[in-house]
Amino acid sequence: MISFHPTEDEVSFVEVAKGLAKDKIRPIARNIEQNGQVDQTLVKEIRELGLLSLELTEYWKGLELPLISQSQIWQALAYGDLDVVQGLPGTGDAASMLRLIPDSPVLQSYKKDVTEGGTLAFLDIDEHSLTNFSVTQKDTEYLLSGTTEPVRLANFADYVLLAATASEGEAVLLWLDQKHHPWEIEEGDYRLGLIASGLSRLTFQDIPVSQSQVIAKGREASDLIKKCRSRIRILQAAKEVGLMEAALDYAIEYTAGRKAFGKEIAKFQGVSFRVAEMAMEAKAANHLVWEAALKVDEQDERAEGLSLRALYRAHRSLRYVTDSAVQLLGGHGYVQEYLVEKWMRDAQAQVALYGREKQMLTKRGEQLIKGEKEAAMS
Amino acid sequence: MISFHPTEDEVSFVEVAKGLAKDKIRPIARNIEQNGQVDQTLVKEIRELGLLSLELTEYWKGLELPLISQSQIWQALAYGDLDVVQGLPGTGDAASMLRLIPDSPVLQSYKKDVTEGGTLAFLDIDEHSLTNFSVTQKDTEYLLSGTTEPVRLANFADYVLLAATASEGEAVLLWLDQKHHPWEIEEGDYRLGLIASGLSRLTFQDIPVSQSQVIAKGREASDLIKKCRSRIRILQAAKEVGLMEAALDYAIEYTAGRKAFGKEIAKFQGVSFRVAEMAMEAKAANHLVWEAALKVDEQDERAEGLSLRALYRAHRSLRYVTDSAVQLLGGHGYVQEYLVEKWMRDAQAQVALYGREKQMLTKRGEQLIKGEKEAAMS
Amino acid sequence: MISFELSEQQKQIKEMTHWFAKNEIRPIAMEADKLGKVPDEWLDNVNKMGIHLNTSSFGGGGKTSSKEKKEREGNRMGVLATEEMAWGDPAITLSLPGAGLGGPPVQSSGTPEQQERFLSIFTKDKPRWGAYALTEPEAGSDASGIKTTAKKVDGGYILNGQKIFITNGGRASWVVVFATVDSTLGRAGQRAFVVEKGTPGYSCSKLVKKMGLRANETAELLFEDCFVPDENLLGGEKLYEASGNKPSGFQVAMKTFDSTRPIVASMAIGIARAAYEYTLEFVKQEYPKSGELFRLASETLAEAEQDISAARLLTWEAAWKADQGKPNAKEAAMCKAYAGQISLQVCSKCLEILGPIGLNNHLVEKLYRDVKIFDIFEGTNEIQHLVVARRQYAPYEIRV
Amino acid sequence: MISFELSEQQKQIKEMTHWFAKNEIRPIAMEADKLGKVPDEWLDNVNKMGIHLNTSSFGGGGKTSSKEKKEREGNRMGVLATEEMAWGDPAITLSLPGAGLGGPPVQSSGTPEQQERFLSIFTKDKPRWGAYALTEPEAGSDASGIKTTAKKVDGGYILNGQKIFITNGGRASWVVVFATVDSTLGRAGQRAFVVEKGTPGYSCSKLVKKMGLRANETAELLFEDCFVPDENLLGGEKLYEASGNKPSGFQVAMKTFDSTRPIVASMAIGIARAAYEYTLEFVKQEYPKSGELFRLASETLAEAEQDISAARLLTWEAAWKADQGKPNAKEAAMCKAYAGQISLQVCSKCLEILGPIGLNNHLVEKLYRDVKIFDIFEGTNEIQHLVVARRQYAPYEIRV
Repeated sequence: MISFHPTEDEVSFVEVAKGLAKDKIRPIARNIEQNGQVDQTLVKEIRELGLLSLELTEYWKGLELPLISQSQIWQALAYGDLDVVQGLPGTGDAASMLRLIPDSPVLQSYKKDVTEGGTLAFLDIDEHSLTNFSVTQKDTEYLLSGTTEPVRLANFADYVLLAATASEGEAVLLWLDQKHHPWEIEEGDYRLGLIASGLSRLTFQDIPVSQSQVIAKGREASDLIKKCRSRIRILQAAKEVGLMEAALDYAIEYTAGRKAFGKEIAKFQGVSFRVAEMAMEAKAANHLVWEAALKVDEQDERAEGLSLRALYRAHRSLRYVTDSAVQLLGGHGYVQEYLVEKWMRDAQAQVALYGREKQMLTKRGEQLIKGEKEAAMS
Repeated sequence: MISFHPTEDEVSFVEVAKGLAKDKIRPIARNIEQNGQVDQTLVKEIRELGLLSLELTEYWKGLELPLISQSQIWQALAYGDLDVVQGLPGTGDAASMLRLIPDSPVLQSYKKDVTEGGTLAFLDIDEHSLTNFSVTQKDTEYLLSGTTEPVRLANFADYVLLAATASEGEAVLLWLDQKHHPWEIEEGDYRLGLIASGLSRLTFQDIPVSQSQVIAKGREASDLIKKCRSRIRILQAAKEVGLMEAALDYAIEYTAGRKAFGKEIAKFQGVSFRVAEMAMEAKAANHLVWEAALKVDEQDERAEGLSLRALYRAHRSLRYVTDSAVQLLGGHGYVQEYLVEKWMRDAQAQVALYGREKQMLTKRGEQLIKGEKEAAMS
Repeated sequence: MISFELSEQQKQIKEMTHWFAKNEIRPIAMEADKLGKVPDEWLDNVNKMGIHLNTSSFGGGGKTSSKEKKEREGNRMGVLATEEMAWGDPAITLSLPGAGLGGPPVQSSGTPEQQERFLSIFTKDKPRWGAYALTEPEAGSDASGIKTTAKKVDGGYILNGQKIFITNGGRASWVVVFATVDSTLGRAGQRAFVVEKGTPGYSCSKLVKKMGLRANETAELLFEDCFVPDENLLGGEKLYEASGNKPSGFQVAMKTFDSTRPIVASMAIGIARAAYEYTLEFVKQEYPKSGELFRLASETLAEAEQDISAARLLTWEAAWKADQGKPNAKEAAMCKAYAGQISLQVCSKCLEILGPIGLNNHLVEKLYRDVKIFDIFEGTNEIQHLVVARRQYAPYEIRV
Repeated sequence: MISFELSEQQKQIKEMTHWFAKNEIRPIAMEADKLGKVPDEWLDNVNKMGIHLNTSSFGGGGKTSSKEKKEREGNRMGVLATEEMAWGDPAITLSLPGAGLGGPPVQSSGTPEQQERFLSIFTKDKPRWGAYALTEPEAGSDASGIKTTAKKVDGGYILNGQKIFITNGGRASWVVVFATVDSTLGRAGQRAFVVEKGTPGYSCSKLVKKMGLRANETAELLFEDCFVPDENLLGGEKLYEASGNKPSGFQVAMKTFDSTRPIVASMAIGIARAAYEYTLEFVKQEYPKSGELFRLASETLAEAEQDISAARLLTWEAAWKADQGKPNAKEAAMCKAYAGQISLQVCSKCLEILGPIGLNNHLVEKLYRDVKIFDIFEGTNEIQHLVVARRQYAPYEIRV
């Protein structure tokens, strides 16, 4: 039955998350950006509430929530501030892979460390990466060399989960441990946004990785990577919706409360029209994200396609809504006394990190024309 | 010196054309659409003013005006009604080819007929045509078979100028005469727009064309076709700008003169904003068209690229402006008592006929990345 | 639980209406557009089958008897069914016999006697229509600026005024007409009447030609000293006296919008989907399988598909809220604005994909002509934006 | 004759400014953004070279002496030069010594004595700035709603009020301040004053941190019982008495907009072009030469290129009109609105092409942060639309 009613559990979770967002996250978001890192008290509180292990299975001491629930919770958290949410340590995007491979023998020895607060970066070297990073198969080992694109949490990571195509064209999924597979963190210069999210490029100088670190390869690996990407797309898109809602409400409150030319800004030509447009964009993105989440939860074969279109739309709407919020605040939107300028920067950094809009759209279109399966093969 | 001053000649021409547009064309545009053909009195008047031979050389008894002048004149004429302008008989799009090959021996025997009012259709079978039309080389002849896409003036044509790639991959430019190369006019069902422009698909059933009808082939033909396309793009884009200006003025007059909710429609949220946007779109398209026209006139090597972007932009702006005009008239915009519904239909038919927006854009982009020459080769 | 799966009943109505749209409506779509009308024989047959344009009739016949037990889902059924029907053809859908847009006001505000009198006429013996007359030449769809007057006289009212853009207005057996008893009272002075065909002073002055929806009748109605008896005042005198003039004719009109806008939105969605599916098939058959044209089509179709889905989900939410008995004015305006906007874009982009070939007797060009009105009637796109913005600013007590 | 070719003089100024932008400005762009200021030494050097931000200084030194013979082209020179400079870096360009936005009002409305006094201070001994203070905390860039008061006293005026978002406001030697002598008079009550640094009661209360343009100073100015002598009333009392109060301070501000908006537009264009060119180079070097990514980049770059060209041509038209002495308010608003809008889109789309790599120390992210303000200051995009619409409706005598 078509319904937009969240479950009682979801309502409770969202209430907690939204409370955190408003009372704990947003007030210190500007500070956190300046420090370049989320402060430990906040991390501790969020961790203790279980919000860092929503995606993880019981094996990883997680709550193993369906994506539809997680989407709502991340949305609520990101309502506080996207940068802070993206800067939370822990399993990050790698959580989705851990969920898919809870019992991989490779990971057993890391269980304690990971569940007690180790931070993971997920390096997904897809075919369109514009770097010279390579994974070369050599006898039974893989040799890693080169520099990755900037990745979230890379700055803080103890471990790296690496998804890549190895030299002979086979997909491979590797677990890297900073102690045994030392990487260098490039001293970067990040000014645009998501400043506290640990963005970094990692450099590997001919680092060998033995078979014991191989989680999967070949068809198994590429299937896992594909599934994992769908989950990540949805979780990221949900966070983007949360930021949209924040920016929308912020702009409404501002334009309702201030006057120009003797009347409330809200009443000006173009202002209320734009507010309506922002509200519609946020809603449209929200619903597409929820739909994709439901399809993944149902293991529907269209899940991948729906995750592509959800994130495409979230990106596009996010750029529009955050830009509009700045525009509606006028000159005040551009200065750091208000949060919208930060959100517009965070938004642009977010969409730069998580996939090109046109590429997602074209990929989805290919599925539509050729059929999901045929497109996957091509 | 950067200047937006038309010459005195241009001013005079435009004045005449605009007068025709307002006094002679627009008042009977709806009638002409119903008849499916421009009436002969109007054609005669326009022909006598020399407006049907602006593009032609002296050899063809034309005025051989530069494109920058022609653009302004067509713009002014199309201000009356695009469908009527597109339905004017004569050399049509083929005029641009005639200009490029004034002294082709193939055409000599047709000179009298063409200059005295014969009508030409230009069939440009480009690589992206979605039809089964083919030109097969057989010994010294070419064999035409299949059905073309719908083409303007095809319904009224005495002659066809055919540009195509023959079976062996070589470009060829042929002159066809209805008497010797009989084609069939498909009984079509055109309801969208440009109803009076003689739209038709032509069917050729294994029609042989002898060497004597070959105007050019190979490199020579492909160079001519390329140049001809640039000219046509600009002339068509200029007409589109004319229609935009018509729709803009029409919508302004309407919204200034009518009231709703007790005040002029013009004063409503969104209305004046949209009018401004329409005005900007029309202006932007206008300037890009003029710039492209100037470059062709100067035989600048960037002319082709600029013609692509001018027509791309004209298409996009035309769709926006005509749609907006209907929107601003509200329910009245949708009924045939007003002209805007017709113009929105004509606009959509026009852009469907003259090149896909995304394709033009991609082609232009390829030139930008690879360099104009390299892109032309690829 | 959030779910976008259809219930069994919803699936059924969707399948049934789709079957009908595909096999009965679509085959005559192009022809009806050319004729400028839906063939009478076809209408007669359809009427005999009991197919009506009436949101309640989409319910599948079974009226929910035990309210407590069963969740109300009429609005969701309505939008699901309407999308399918419009997918078949919107002009024919709008021409289906039944109360049409006149149904909701009679149902929501009519007295039991009126409901019986006006809604029971849609029987199988011959096709009949109801209509809804709000718009006037000067006011647009401005419900608050009605100029048609209703002068109280003994036993009834005398109506004078003109109404335009009335769907099925010429053939309607009755029409819900909005008029004002005293224009100085503003909204409080408004009343809704049901005027029956044949009433002296009531006439159809014109049928208008349109860009699209050509098979559907759009009429201008004239009221010249037209006497309407008291019993045709919608809801009776009591409705307007009750609770301090609150449920005036204006309220009736507004309430109607909240339930008709999602229906209008789903028509636009059905049209866009028809254009999209037609074009997808065309691309599968006629386009190369790689290269420039292929990518162009991929990107364009993917954009269309997600826009259609987004519009549909917005519409479902508005319908779901209505079923829940929650206020849905914002959602109704959103889905109408969004669907109206993207459906035109989808049709336009599909025509780009079809290229010149699309001009000649291809369904999509007709859909393009049909769809534009969906961004205008039942409140223009601009009005919908205003409604949304008003709800957004409501917590701050600012009226934009 | 319509022509988009540059004259010899125009070519020269373009080449000269481009050379400067490329070799002097661009190399320090990223560093200055990081520092949050333009290095003093650099400013000193540049000032010694005689490079100022002053539309008239772009004229190349030679004042047009024989008006009849030579077509005025200062405005076209101005926009050409500004595009090049902003291409180098907009924050540094705005920080260049000179009268800045304060120049045009002094030049257009100042008495000869004032012009001499205020414009002659920009000498090579040390860098100096002028500034322009219109915006107030409550009113936005609403020139008609100024709250800063100017009370006439013996020998001058007492100013009280606050101004925000003042470019180079902290370091300026003087600032053109708009204030009202009587707010009940509306626009007719407005006056423009030149307030000099060090005037008692005049202070810079804050330097604000911004999303971008971080190397450029943005100040809040405070006027507390600040006495300004009569001779600093811009244009003198006569200007405001003349022709029935017509050329009030409001007119001064508006006139300024007509010449500064094309300048602001060309800055936005310069920024967009910088992002576009940077990204085009990146694509040439880093992207595959065919396939999906290549087509994505082709389409995006082509879109950017045509938008930039369209914006430039609109700007040229506005400048050309000004040079011709024709009213150009509509064109000035158009180019400002259009350039402000597309330049952000261009930067955003370029970042999409760069992908994650673009986040780390690439010029485009800085340009993206810089460019947003160009759609806001000197009148927001919304205001520009209104100005355009007003001109469109002017023939019908309707004020929207």
